[in-house]
Amino acid sequence: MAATIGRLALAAVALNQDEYRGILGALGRAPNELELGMLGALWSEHCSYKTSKSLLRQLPTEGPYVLQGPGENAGAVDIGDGLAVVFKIESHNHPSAIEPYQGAATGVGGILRDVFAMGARPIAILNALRFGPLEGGRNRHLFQGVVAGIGGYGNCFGCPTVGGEVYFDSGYDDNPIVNAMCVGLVAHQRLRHAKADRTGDVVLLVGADTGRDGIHGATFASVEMDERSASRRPAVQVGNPFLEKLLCEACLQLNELDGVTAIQDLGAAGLTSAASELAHRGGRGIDIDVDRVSRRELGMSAYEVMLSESQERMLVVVRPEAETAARQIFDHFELHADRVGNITSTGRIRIRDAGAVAADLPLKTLVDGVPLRSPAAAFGDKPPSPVLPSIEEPEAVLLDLIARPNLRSRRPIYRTYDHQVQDNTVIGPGFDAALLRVPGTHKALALTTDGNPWYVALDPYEGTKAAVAEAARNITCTGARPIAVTNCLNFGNPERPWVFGQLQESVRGLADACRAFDLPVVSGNVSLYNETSERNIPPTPVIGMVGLLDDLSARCPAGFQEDGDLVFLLGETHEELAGSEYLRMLGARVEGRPPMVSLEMERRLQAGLLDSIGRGVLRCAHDVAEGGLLIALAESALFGGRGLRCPSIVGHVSREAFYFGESQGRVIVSVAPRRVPELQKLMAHHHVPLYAIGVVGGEDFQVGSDIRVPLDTLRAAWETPF
Amino acid sequence: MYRAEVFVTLKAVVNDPAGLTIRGGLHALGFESVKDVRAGKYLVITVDEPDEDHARARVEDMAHQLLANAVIEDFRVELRPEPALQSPSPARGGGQGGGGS
Amino acid sequence: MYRAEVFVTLKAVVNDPAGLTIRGGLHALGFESVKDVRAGKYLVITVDEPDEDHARARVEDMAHQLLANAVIEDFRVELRPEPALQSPSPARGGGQGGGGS
Amino acid sequence: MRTGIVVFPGTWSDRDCAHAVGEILGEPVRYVDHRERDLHDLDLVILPGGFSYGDYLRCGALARFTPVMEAVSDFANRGGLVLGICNGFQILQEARLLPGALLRNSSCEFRCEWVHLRVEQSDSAFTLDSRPGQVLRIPISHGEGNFFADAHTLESLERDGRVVFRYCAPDGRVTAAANPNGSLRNIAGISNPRGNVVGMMPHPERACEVLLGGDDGLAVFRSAVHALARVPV
Ligand SMILES: Nc1ncnc2c1ncn2[C@@H]1O[C@H](COP(=O)(O)OP(=O)(O)O)[C@@H](O)[C@H]1O
Ligand SMILES: [Mg+2]
Repeated sequence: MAATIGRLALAAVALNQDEYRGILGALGRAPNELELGMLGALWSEHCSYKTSKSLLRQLPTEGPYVLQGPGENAGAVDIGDGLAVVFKIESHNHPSAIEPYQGAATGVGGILRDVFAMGARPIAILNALRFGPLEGGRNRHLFQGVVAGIGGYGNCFGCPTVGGEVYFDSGYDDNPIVNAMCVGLVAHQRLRHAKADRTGDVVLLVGADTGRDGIHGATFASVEMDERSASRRPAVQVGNPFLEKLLCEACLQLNELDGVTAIQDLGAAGLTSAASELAHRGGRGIDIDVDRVSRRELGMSAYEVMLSESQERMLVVVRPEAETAARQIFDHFELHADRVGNITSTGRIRIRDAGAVAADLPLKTLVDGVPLRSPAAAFGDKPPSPVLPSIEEPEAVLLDLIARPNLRSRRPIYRTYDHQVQDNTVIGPGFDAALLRVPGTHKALALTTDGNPWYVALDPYEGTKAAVAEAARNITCTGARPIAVTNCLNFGNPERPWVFGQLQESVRGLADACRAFDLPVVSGNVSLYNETSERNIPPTPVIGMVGLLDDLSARCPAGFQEDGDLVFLLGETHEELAGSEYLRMLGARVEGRPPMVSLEMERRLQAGLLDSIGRGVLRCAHDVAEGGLLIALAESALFGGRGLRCPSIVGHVSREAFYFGESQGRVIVSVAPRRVPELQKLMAHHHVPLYAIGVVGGEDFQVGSDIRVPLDTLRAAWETPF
Repeated sequence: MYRAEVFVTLKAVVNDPAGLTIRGGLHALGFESVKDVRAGKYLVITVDEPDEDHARARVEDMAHQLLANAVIEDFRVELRPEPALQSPSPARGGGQGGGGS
Repeated sequence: MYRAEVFVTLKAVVNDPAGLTIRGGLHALGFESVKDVRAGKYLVITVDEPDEDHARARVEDMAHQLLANAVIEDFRVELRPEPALQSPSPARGGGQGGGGS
Repeated sequence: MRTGIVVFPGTWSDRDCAHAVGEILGEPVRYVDHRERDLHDLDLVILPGGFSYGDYLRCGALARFTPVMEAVSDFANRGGLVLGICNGFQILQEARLLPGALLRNSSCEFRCEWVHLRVEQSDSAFTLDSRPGQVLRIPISHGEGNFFADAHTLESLERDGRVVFRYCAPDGRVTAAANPNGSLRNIAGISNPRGNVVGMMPHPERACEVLLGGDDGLAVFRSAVHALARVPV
């Protein structure tokens, strides 16, 4: 038995000597080339979560309504009426850095498959994007390509893209973040699990032919990008949303069929990962005959077939007697299906090639055997807050601020996404959270993604808490109650202690916040090694959240609705400017203590908000986020097409912090004058501070003697194109 | 086996938004000598036909019926005797995800 | 004035959903001798350059920078001295019939 | 009104159309597979939006050769009502049931947004319920909706009153700014000479409920009901 192996051979599959020794121990022999390739792929960070797994154990994943927590293709939560909402978020950062259009498109394709593999019909797509400033390097090219790719895939597939977020910061120069979230609906009894638990079942590979796409993409996403990656670079995958649409419809029909045991998408590490996870989850084994796999190219080796990441493929496991019925469905959709193997009772994956056994591995080793890593962690100390310049001309500041790429209207982006198809979009993109009707009920789902990167950069624990709080607040502003969380943890190279420290703190913040709000984390994804030539991205956790509104007619818009309505600020403003867009605009370094979230205050605020929306007291509610109070007020004015008159407003903080600080736990609301006493009573009851801000109406946006701009001027600044 | 190249172009009277956008992009990149850009399609079709005449006739038929839309497009067909190596025919004949059956 | 033709094709190893779907469509229409279809772009670029060498160099530059995506595509440039008659550059920048009334 | 909604591979507005006609208008609806050849049980055939065959090659080019399109053409010639929405409009043009073609949007971008349409004539089966000059608010969602026809065709469309909808400002003025895609003369929808076949780029099925932003699209489907009541097919 070979005790050592060339460093190059190991580097090619991104394993280290310790891991290799583990393999030798488990197998009692040296793996052959194919086996080593399969192990390398499944033991990659991307597939095995070897660095993050022990941290993720802190997350609350259970709750009375959770039907499926992490561990499956997507999480599922009961929403009543016999229905479940199924959702997950996933990153496609590395592929998008290389080829933005196809990278983003196939990211959307991958997350759609995760959802319909669960038996759910995809009803919405969201995305969280981060780029370097548009003026620099390839950033504009990446931005345009990614946005076009997201639209290109979702529009053709026919799933509305209803929300997301885009931020720009030089920390993402040439290293964009592209996270896609998909939400689906399914009847409880139709919820699928990708678990092949019946020996003798037939394994069908359906959809696209297998080509030499992205071989070792999983490994590739698990090491930093450097000059070497040019040679390691996987052929970029070109997505086929049309084929995916047919696959989806076929899988949904298949889901109604008796005798279908499991459906599993092929994603990272292709057939190797899909086949072994399916069988391992079901406590079985699996035999695969690579000769039976239809190929796009001639001369592909077993290695290439097993590790190809060709898109738009699914594995379907059926009882032998159901194969004919399954094939009828595939034929109807003109889909090609190969019978590539069957489920065994061996607990092993066996690959046959030209009649001979080409690989034979215990699934326990392959799927679960990787030694977990716990790298050293270091924690940055928190520098003091920066010295604040004072504002000379608030009006000019407001107009400049609202035109900033991080704050201006996202309409030029989302109008290229079909956000209406399927006829459920009640509140589309552009507001706090999207609201989708649940067909056949009076209910609606509120959907959002959030993650302010600057707060996390300043303090990963507080920043991640803030991201959860903000997501929940966005959902609550529509009147819906947050019910569950998915998350994507985008970080740099965890082998650098400060990066691992960021990850550790961030997960702790995520866990604490989710516990405080009683929100189970039902799915997620971790993307590490977002590092280019020693430059690591800012730590970027992205929170995807789903809320439930029981009665659609009780929803609350974000824009001012009626002239004469009174506007209030709910929540507490502190002297907090660090991490704000205002300071970045002034060219200040991002330093200091980010806005702090009091989870207790935040809970009270959201309870009070839900209570008052539920009683029909509010005419509008809008979360105060990046840019601060004046930006939130300006947005509600622009959303509603109505002006605002505020007498001079001051808090007990500096004018800068009051106007442009980003203290958390704040929402602006508008109320009809006669309902003000009710609002006051409710807020007193929930112990939420309430400040009178002004009156809706007129053609201007007016704040004391500081600001008086016509709404049209404000709109022109806000609608600055990208 | 023949390799046919089909060039499909928009008729001159038809506005070409893609061409205009590309021209704009080239100007923005500093390629100021670009006067005009027309965007079309380039299809490389490998056909198994006995001789050049048959191959050409078949491909022209395809272009008339499907590949070009006479309302807005013109086309041109060029033939080469052998299939280029970079375009191996796939293992099986069936199209992916169907075709207009 | 030169007229450059740029042919942009997907690399042979890259999946070509359009080509596969068109092949399916041709088969359905009865063109069974079609073995393979690859779909690419065909760009006709009129450049005002002093000589052929300059013209070619400029257009290859454009292809590298904008017209082709080196990660998934290959390209080829061919030059003709005068703009061909079948593709005259439009009389005005915006092309005909643009913009709506 | 017995309505058939054709489903091509890649179609996605089929379910939205079924919702609008079946659930909101309460008319009987069935899906028609692209391989079907018999439409005699139907009064109205809708070719819905989507990306049939991925819109590869050209939008609608491959769908046009499916068996159902022969049946649609016979059905139209017999006077049956046919409505092509978005991709369905593109298919009707490829099938030469309607003239012209739809090019890439002049912005070269996909556009999903609410637009205003001026009803140009109330003779078509799908505008009977509207008055000429009336403004409807209906969303578009397409990357290739830039209407083109040669000068001669355009003149005859205008002369024969076959321009059904034009993109306009909220007050009904037909302006360049109101044109979302570069369509010639702001044309958003046209009909055949008989008025029983209409193609339009906007999606009326998305504008049938106030909850979803507006219900002006109902006029399009209601007109069909009334057209059928008026002229027995
Ligand atoms: N940050 C996280 N929080 C919660 N669950 C996670 C997280 N990251 C990954 N998971 C879960 O781990 C499992 C494996 O994830 P992944 O490899 O991305 O799944 P897939 O192969 O279906 O794309 C999934 O069930 C996913 O939901
Ligand atoms: Mg999966």
